[in-house]
Amino acid sequence: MKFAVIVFPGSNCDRDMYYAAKDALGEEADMLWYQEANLEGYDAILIPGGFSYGDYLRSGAIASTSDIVVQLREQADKGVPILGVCNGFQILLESGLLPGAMLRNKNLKFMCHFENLIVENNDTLFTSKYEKDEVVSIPIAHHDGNYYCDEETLARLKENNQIVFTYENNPNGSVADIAGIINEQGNVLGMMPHPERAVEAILNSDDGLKLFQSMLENWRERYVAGA
Amino acid sequence: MLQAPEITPELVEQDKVYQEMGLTDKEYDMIKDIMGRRPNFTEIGIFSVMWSEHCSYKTSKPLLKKFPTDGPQVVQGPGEGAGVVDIGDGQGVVFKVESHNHPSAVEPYQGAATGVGGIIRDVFSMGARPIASLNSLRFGNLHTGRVKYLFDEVVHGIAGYGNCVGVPTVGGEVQFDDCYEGNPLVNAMCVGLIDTKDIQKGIASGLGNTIMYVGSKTGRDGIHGATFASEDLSEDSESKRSNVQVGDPFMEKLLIEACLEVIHSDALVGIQDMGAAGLTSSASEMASKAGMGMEMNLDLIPQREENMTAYEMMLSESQERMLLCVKQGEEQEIVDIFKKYGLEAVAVGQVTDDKMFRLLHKGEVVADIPVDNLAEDAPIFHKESKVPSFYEEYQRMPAYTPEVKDHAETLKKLLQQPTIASKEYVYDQYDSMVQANTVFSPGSDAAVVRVRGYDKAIAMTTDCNSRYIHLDPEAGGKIAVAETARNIVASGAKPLALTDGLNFGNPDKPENFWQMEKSVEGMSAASLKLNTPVISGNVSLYNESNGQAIFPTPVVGMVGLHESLDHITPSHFQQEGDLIYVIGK
Amino acid sequence: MKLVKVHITLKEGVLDPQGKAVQGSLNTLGYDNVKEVRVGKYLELTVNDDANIEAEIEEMCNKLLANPVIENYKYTVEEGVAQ
Amino acid sequence: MKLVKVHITLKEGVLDPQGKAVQGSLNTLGYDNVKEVRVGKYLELTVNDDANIEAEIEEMCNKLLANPVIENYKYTVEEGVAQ
Ligand SMILES: Nc1ncnc2c1ncn2[C@@H]1O[C@H](COP(=O)(O)OP(=O)(O)O)[C@@H](O)[C@H]1O
Repeated sequence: MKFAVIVFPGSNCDRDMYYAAKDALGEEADMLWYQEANLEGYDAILIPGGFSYGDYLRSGAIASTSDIVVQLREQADKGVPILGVCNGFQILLESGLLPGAMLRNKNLKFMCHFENLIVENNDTLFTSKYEKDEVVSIPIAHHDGNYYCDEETLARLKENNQIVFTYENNPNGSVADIAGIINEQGNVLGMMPHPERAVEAILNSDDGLKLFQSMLENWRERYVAGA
Repeated sequence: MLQAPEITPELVEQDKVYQEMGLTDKEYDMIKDIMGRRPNFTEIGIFSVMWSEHCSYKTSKPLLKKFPTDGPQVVQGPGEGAGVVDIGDGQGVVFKVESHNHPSAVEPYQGAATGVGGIIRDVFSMGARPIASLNSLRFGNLHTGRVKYLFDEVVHGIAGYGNCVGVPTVGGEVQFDDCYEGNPLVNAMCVGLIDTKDIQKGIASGLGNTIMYVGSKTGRDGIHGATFASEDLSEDSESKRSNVQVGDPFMEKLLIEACLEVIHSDALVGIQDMGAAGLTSSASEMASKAGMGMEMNLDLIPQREENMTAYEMMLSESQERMLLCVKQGEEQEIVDIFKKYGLEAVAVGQVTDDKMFRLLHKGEVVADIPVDNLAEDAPIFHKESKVPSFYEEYQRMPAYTPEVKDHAETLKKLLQQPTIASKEYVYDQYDSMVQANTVFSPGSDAAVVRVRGYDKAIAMTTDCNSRYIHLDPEAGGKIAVAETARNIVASGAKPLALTDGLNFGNPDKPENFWQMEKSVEGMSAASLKLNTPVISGNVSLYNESNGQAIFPTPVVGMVGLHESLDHITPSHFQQEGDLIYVIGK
Repeated sequence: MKLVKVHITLKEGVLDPQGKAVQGSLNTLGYDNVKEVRVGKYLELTVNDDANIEAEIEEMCNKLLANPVIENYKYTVEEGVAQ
Repeated sequence: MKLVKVHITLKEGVLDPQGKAVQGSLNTLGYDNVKEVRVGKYLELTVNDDANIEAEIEEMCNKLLANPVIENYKYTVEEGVAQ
């Protein structure tokens, strides 16, 4: 399986994401500079965390106006799995690939620590190796992780089972304790916590590894087994 | 703002303009001798920053000579942007501590943020990837709104900058004491990882080679920051508003990636960041170190504001700027690398062989100074030292053992002391895990960061109990070094070397100088014994407010090596029933 | 040269954690009469004269400056100082 | 009830990394006529009527709302909607 990691100016979890795919999962991965990237031919696209464009104006806003997002939309429409973590999630929100927006954490501070997440939906390309309602320990590291959407959108998210992860103890004020959501088609996942930082026991948790393994398994089922 | 052309060399002398810049009459006469004429306004400005304590270590150099700096593990001792120790496999760790006390007292967010930015630049300008940051903070007691504000904003600033550049902040310390009320301390340490074959130097060698400028444009920020850092804080510093520099961590992140790419280019000869005294110090030091001279055309300097004078450009402390020496004719290769990151590398001068530091502006020579006198041969002063009477008094006091009636109650009280209490409030705001190598985040004795791809890890910590040093600087200095070493060992690592941040009061007061002397002696003795040489450091003097000096605070930052990941040892109790041993007396 | 002043505010109904915190601090400082605070952004753009300026600003706001999910914007175009 | 509108802007000469990034992005999007962008804050305070309101706002700005070391502020007091 071949992963693309998109690198924006100011991305800083790009290498973490790359190593998660390449070393922890053991698959192929390329880091692609946003201006030169051609997303054609990749089996999955990872949008890493960090501070694209310094998080100036709004987190993810400036990155979401770059040309690569046009390609990203094409791939999303084609059903290619896309995972946006932290700033990657913010970029997906700002570009409209996922609904809602991020506000400042309710305590107005950056926070970085492990949180318990509940797997609300394990019937996705990204979570099939988790149990439903499984509690996993994954670190968060963000300033603007207070997920907001209007009631209508929230109702839709619930109805379509688009809420994939919630916080056991909501740290940031997110609506409905939301930590991660998926699009209606089920191939674009955005989440604030960092699974790529929890892929080896030495990093104090490997609960995030199953997310990447789910992606791999689903890809194999679809393309390798079927072929 | 002072305008260079209006103040003639005669006026500089007559009105003793140099005094406002922090130079003494004696120093002015020395400068006049060196120049063989009266220096003009720009020149005297350049001398004033280069001869400030911050750049020249003019009073501390004799003391720093006492530190042991050698050892088989030392690849690069003091003298470059940061020191380097060997960790096997052709790799080294690069580290240094830097103070940003005065800027943080005036504008705590930006002061702390730019402090972090500065030390990170020191590390990546060596060619190393920054892999961890630590910080050592001192504030007054949390009774006043001002202290709370300083504390909150300093932490915010460190977080705001460090999190954005993507270097995990993995440890540090915070102490609260009345002596820091008007003069908080903000020391930042950065640790980098390098393939030792890639080590870069801040030199401008090779006649005719090109000097290139990269990074943020030059504005009027921080003008005279370096000399300002070498003066007592007085009531009116808050109105010296032009001193405030604003950091741009996004720009720094781009610089890190671009510079770490540029070091692999054969076109690069030398690279240095523009720290305190910006363009002046980086340029003159690069030339002096190489035994060469340099000529720069200031018209070519990228400028953020209009009508900047030569004086302003040379003294500006705008952040996120780097100076490169590049082989003549190969400039385009460098330009192209930076371009990818949206950065402009601009040729601004060349290396000469006359050992002069020559600046042109609008077709005129605005400065022409023997470069060694600015850098390698800046003057050194031997200060008077005197045992303070309070020290003798302390020594005469009988030993005192507090009586504890209720141990549980006393323990609770101790734990409520802000200095002892959990610092989670602080470190939760730092991204301690980015780069996905952090094994022990803040909350342990020493932070541990593994080296990806190898069976080894790096341990690091900062410590200094300034009360001990106040009571007995020599013993306190030893204790500070020993504490860091204990923290490293407790994590399962072998101590390798240390960096120090010497924060003291005004060295012109013999009692203060004595404290410096004795602490350094104590630290040296301990480093020698523990085989942890001093490979880098920083000096911050004049930490006083309203005439009252802080406790002497020589912060020690130490780095150690876990020769195997199996050696990594956590500091908390693991399992019920495990035995507890006490080691030592 | 024109000076464009853009005000970006959170939509009504969107929680404003920053505003809340500022209000809390002001109340703590003794300003009990402050009943609500909303924090927004204020941008000043220096823009070359252009026939379409209003339409362009409108576009910039929609594409980048404001996030329509949570924010409203307003702007004015004034005669700027020639540079 | 009064509506106080506070504008907080960076002092002249102070680097505005945010403004620079926004300008860069607008230029990349094709709005080449945008020559400079400065980003500031805009606050709306709903305040109970009070004789001293101007003096109080002045104080709040100095103490909390603006950072006088690097920022300037301006405000207007308007008749607010009774709540
Ligand atoms: N300013 C800070 N930044 C990051 N971590 C900090 C800071 N202050 C304290 N810590 C962390 O909190 C823990 C406790 O610190 P400290 O009280 O100094 O411990 P000790 O006395 O054991 O050295 C350590 O892991 C330390 O790294």
